[in-house]
Amino acid sequence: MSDFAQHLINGVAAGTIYALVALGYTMVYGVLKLINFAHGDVMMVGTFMGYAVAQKLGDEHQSTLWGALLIFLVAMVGCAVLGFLIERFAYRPLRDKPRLTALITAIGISFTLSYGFQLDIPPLPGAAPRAFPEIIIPKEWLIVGDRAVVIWNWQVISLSIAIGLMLMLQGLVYRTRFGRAMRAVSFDHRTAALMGIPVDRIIALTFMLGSALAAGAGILYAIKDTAIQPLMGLYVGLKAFVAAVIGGIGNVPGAVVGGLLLGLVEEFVVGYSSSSWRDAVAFGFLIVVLLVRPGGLFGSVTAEKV
Amino acid sequence: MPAWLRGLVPVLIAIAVLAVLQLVLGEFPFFVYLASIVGVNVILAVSLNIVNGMTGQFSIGHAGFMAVGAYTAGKLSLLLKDVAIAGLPTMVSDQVQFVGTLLAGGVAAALCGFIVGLPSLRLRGDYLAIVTLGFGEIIRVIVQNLDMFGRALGLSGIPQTSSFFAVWFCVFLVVLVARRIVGSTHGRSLWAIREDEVAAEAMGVNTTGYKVRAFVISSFFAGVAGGLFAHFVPIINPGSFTFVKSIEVVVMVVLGGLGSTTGAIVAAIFLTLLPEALRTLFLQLGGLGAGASLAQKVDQIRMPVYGMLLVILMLVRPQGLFGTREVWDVLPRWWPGARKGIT
Amino acid sequence: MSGALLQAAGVGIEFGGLRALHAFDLEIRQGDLKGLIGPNGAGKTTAFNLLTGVYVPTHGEIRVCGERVNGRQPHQINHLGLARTFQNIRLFRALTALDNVRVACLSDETPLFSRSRIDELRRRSAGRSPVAGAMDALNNYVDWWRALLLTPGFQEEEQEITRRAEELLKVMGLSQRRDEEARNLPYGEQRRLEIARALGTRPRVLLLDEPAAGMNTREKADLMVLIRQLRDQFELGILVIEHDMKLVMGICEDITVLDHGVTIASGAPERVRQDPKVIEAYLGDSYLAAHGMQVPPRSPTTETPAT
Amino acid sequence: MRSALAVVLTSCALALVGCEKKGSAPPSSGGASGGTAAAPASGGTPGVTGDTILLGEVGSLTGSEATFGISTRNAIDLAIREVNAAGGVKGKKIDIRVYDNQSKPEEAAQAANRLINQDNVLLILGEVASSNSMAMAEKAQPAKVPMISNASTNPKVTEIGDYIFRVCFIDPFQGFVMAKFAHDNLKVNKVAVLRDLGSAYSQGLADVFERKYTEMGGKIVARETYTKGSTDFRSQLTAIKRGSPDAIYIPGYYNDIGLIARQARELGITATLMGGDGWDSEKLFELGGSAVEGSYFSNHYSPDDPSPRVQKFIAAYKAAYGSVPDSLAALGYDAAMVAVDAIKRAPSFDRAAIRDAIAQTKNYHGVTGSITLDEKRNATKSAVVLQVGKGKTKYVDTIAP
Repeated sequence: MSDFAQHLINGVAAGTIYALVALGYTMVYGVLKLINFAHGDVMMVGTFMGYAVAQKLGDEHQSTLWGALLIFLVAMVGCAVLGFLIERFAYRPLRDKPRLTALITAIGISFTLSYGFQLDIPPLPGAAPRAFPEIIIPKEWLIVGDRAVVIWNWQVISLSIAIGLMLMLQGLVYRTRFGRAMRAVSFDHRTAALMGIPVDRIIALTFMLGSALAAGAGILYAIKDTAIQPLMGLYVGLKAFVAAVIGGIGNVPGAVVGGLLLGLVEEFVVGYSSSSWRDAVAFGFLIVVLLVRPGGLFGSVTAEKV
Repeated sequence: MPAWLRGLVPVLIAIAVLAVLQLVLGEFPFFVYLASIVGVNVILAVSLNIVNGMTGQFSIGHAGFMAVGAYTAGKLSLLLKDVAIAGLPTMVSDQVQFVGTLLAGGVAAALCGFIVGLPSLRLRGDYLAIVTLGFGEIIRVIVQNLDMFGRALGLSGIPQTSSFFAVWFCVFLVVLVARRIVGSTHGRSLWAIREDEVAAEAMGVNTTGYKVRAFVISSFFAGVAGGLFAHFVPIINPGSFTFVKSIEVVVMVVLGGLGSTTGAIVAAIFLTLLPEALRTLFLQLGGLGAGASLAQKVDQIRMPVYGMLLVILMLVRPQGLFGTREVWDVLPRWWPGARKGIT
Repeated sequence: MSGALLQAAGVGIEFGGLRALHAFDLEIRQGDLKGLIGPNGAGKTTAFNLLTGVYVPTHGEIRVCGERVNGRQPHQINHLGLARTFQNIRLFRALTALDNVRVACLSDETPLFSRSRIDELRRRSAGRSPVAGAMDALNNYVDWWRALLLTPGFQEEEQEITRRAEELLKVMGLSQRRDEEARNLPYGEQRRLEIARALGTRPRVLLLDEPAAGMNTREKADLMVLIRQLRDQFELGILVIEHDMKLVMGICEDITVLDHGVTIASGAPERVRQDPKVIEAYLGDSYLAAHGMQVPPRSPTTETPAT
Repeated sequence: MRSALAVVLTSCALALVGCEKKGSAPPSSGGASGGTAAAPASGGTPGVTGDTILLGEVGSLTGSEATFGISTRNAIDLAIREVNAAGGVKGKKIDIRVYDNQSKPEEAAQAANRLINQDNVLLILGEVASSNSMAMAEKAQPAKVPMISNASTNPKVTEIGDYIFRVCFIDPFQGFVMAKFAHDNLKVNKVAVLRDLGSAYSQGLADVFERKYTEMGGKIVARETYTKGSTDFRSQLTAIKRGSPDAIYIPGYYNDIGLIARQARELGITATLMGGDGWDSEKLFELGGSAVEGSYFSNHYSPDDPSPRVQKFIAAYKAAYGSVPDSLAALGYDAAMVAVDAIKRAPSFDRAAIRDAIAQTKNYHGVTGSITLDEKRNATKSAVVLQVGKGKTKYVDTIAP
């Protein structure tokens, strides 16, 4: 029983990260209908920014609340800028071109970032993994029995942040002018432009927001799994994308639910079956979900009007 | 020329030309290796183009089909390694077995293509894409878990029976098939599906059937490519068939121009040789300056440079090198100009 | 019963509780030229989609050439002899005019097993015959092989298809547009190309969804003549959805009027035109009041095309 | 538009022409360099031009195994610089050409092919991953080019042919070492095994360990796997925890071990952790922190080894690259040195002669111990078991084959 509870906690913790990264995927997909393959790599860059700030702060400052906030802030702003640049120079010129071309530039950006960061030419970090500083000093938040089940403070913090962000995003998308503009652009950006919506600005802002989210997710990820390296974005990005699709890509709560579900499914496969089939089951789960609900759990397939 | 011969003439010409090339090139093993890897990528790109370019379905799991073919053919070859067909010289017997394993690999992959093609009846666009991707990953995990496929180490010691001739004859076949499909009712039906599925269906095109068949043909050739690959590397392991490989093939197709067979060929050749060309370039640069040590450092830079080049190429030519045209379509007779994306 | 090429009896469909079409009856025989009218959202296009298999009816029965087609795929229904055009033109935009028609000109050759034999098997087992399926699949694969090997038979067939497509273009007056991409054609020609394409499938019944939408008066007049001519030349039964009353009244011998999914009138144009229910539904009370009229005008041109 | 097309086409052509030119005009010496199966022609000295000897190396400089390739390359570079500083070999300087294989066998085969047929190297060094080494060996063996793998531990690698060597011990031995250590020294009875599904090295060690340990009477209470690239091992560890093992054997690489150790402690697992030479890296302390302290792993050498050879290497490596060399670096260094030693001893620069000289390597004192190549071209040497301490490792035991 206790290990069931522990698996549940692990699954939620892993799912939280998937969910956070998936949120960024979903937002960008929402407005651009683009699978932003570079999203995971933007996340990676964010963690390295956070890492650099933490190094600058030194041991005594990085674990304070202000230190942690500064790390988050710098990483998020840095990634927002990076996201802006990527959108401006790699995606915007291709907006009215076939969607696949933007996908290819996304892949190009992804390669450039991940392999570029593997170079050991300063200031690039090189291929070796780095230990991410403990900017949240790990403390047991809840201990059951003789350490049979442990919940850590950072797990609680991550989950709260993920849910908080989801609610904020949901509010942003459905309650604000910006959100309305976003939805309009998502529906049809040409018509939106005719209605006086500054489409370029909305897309750029969405992109920056998504990238900042990725950076935040990246830092939380680094806090959870303590090591960062240039290829980390590839793997997490792929899983997060799967999570976003399970939830129904383009759908904010769907991304969170998809992320948590994927985390839990993976966790319980490992816990009660064989860990070697984990990835197969993750993708199998995805396929089954799509076969039952072709638009993902929360998405709806818009029937084509004939 | 009698009509019945018209279909066979290109095959005869190709056999003759390739046989001569084979004799000449035997002296340059590195060139042959490079040509083989280029050939495999051309087969992958041209076959994927049948699904992604012509039919407008978006598959990014081609490496999975390639893996199925590679493992099937590789495993069969290993099993048959010490067996020779009675009454034939060893060389001939080896080649017969090689062709047999290639076919088996292709058929196994085609079977998988059929299975993956089925969900395409229900799914569209990005959703189909992720399912094909998932399929590729599942294949990899299965291989990693099975002892008979050598798990992480993969299969090794596969006889190196592949040759320049074998690879490029398969290239020729896949191109021939792609071209002849385009020029037939079937090709037009595939284009129609890409353009408008509902209308195609209303005009009597069995869209589901065609989509599945496109998948089957495409994955058959991916399997053959995998089989060839297994016979000249000659090590295969799961690391060679990750989704990054699938992506590379998609990049070739898009770069060449969706739907353009010759575009896919040129893009595949270009993208395969690019890293090697960069290597040569950097070696030359290194030779000028700080000696070979710079070249060593610089070999690492190839991958990021490759990524940058992708971005730049797409920005310069978003419709791909040839759009949907073929090289010889000087006049914009068939679908030139910008395309609408996948839907 | 016999002789009806297309027959709908009590057909209805609901979308999540919304009754889009209810108890729809229709019968089309060879040589018929019928009209289907009604205000926006009356269910005309829904009726078309039901007849052609895009939607599966929740009630009633549809027969094409005597065969029940409920739940069949659109392409199967098309093979039985039912072809259509679309309200919002759905050409294969990037294909040339010729290729648009050639797509529809599927081969009539039967490489291994004759199609009629397969259909016969299907009919006997109510559409579920594995043998027929296997024969069909084999046919298809043999067909692919013929294309790949460029067999003489295949080459002849391709020539025949091209010849037929060119002929249809000529009938529709599009010969000079042969190699033009569909999306570059003017609106009226796109409409005509759609008809040519539909004819490529060798239909026995042709369903035209607002063929005159967006055309000017002259083009409309030409179209009226053309539709009649097509009916006679290809021995078709035709069903037209149209907003333009003049066109409908001018060419149709029998009209069905839909409103909110319900058939409110049907019969000869004269009778339908004077049916008060039709006048009310189609033009609205206010319209009548505003114009102080008892009878609908001859050509209500204020009608906006449906989206 | 047209110009972009032209650029693409010409660069394609360039790449091809570049290859052809090189292939058709090999250096004056190697007329037979093109032939796959041909031994160097009489009097031909491939890889030797004027006053330089050209060696080749293939490594994973990018991709998932980049860190291993890079430290190997660094160490080989270091070795060659030292040799050249000391006057080179037989009056000639050594030059090395390193190609990246992106951690993929087909790229490894391609790079090896290029080294053999285009660059005409004397011999080839590398790789770490066994599947990459095997892909290279498949090209080197038919061309009769000697190849020394520094760290491929799968037995199959050298079975490919008589030109393929290695300077490390093989999986069966290393697995046996830890099984013996767990049973005899730690005296634990219940062990869990956590292996990397995507690594042949990890699979090989884990297989042997499980077999040997069970033969010795121990019990394997849990078998779990992880995949290279993942960073969350909590699910596997929670499953392992259920079996309450005394020790966990994790034959993986240090970049995963640090995380696994931390997460194990986080979940309240107190079992001793054990591993193989893949653990050896300064990074382990950084990534694992206090969580890895007290764990044991088998290795090729101990940095504590007071012998000047070892200390000199460590100091030189540190000076050059700013970090303590990991075991892959040490093996890379030894591989290069064994090659140089063989070139010195060989009567000529003939590849066959070099091969024979390598095969006769006996009691060569390298950083990773005394290297003797047996008739299967594998190094037979003893392994050491190290304990992880605070920021350094402590020598515990030596286990002989």
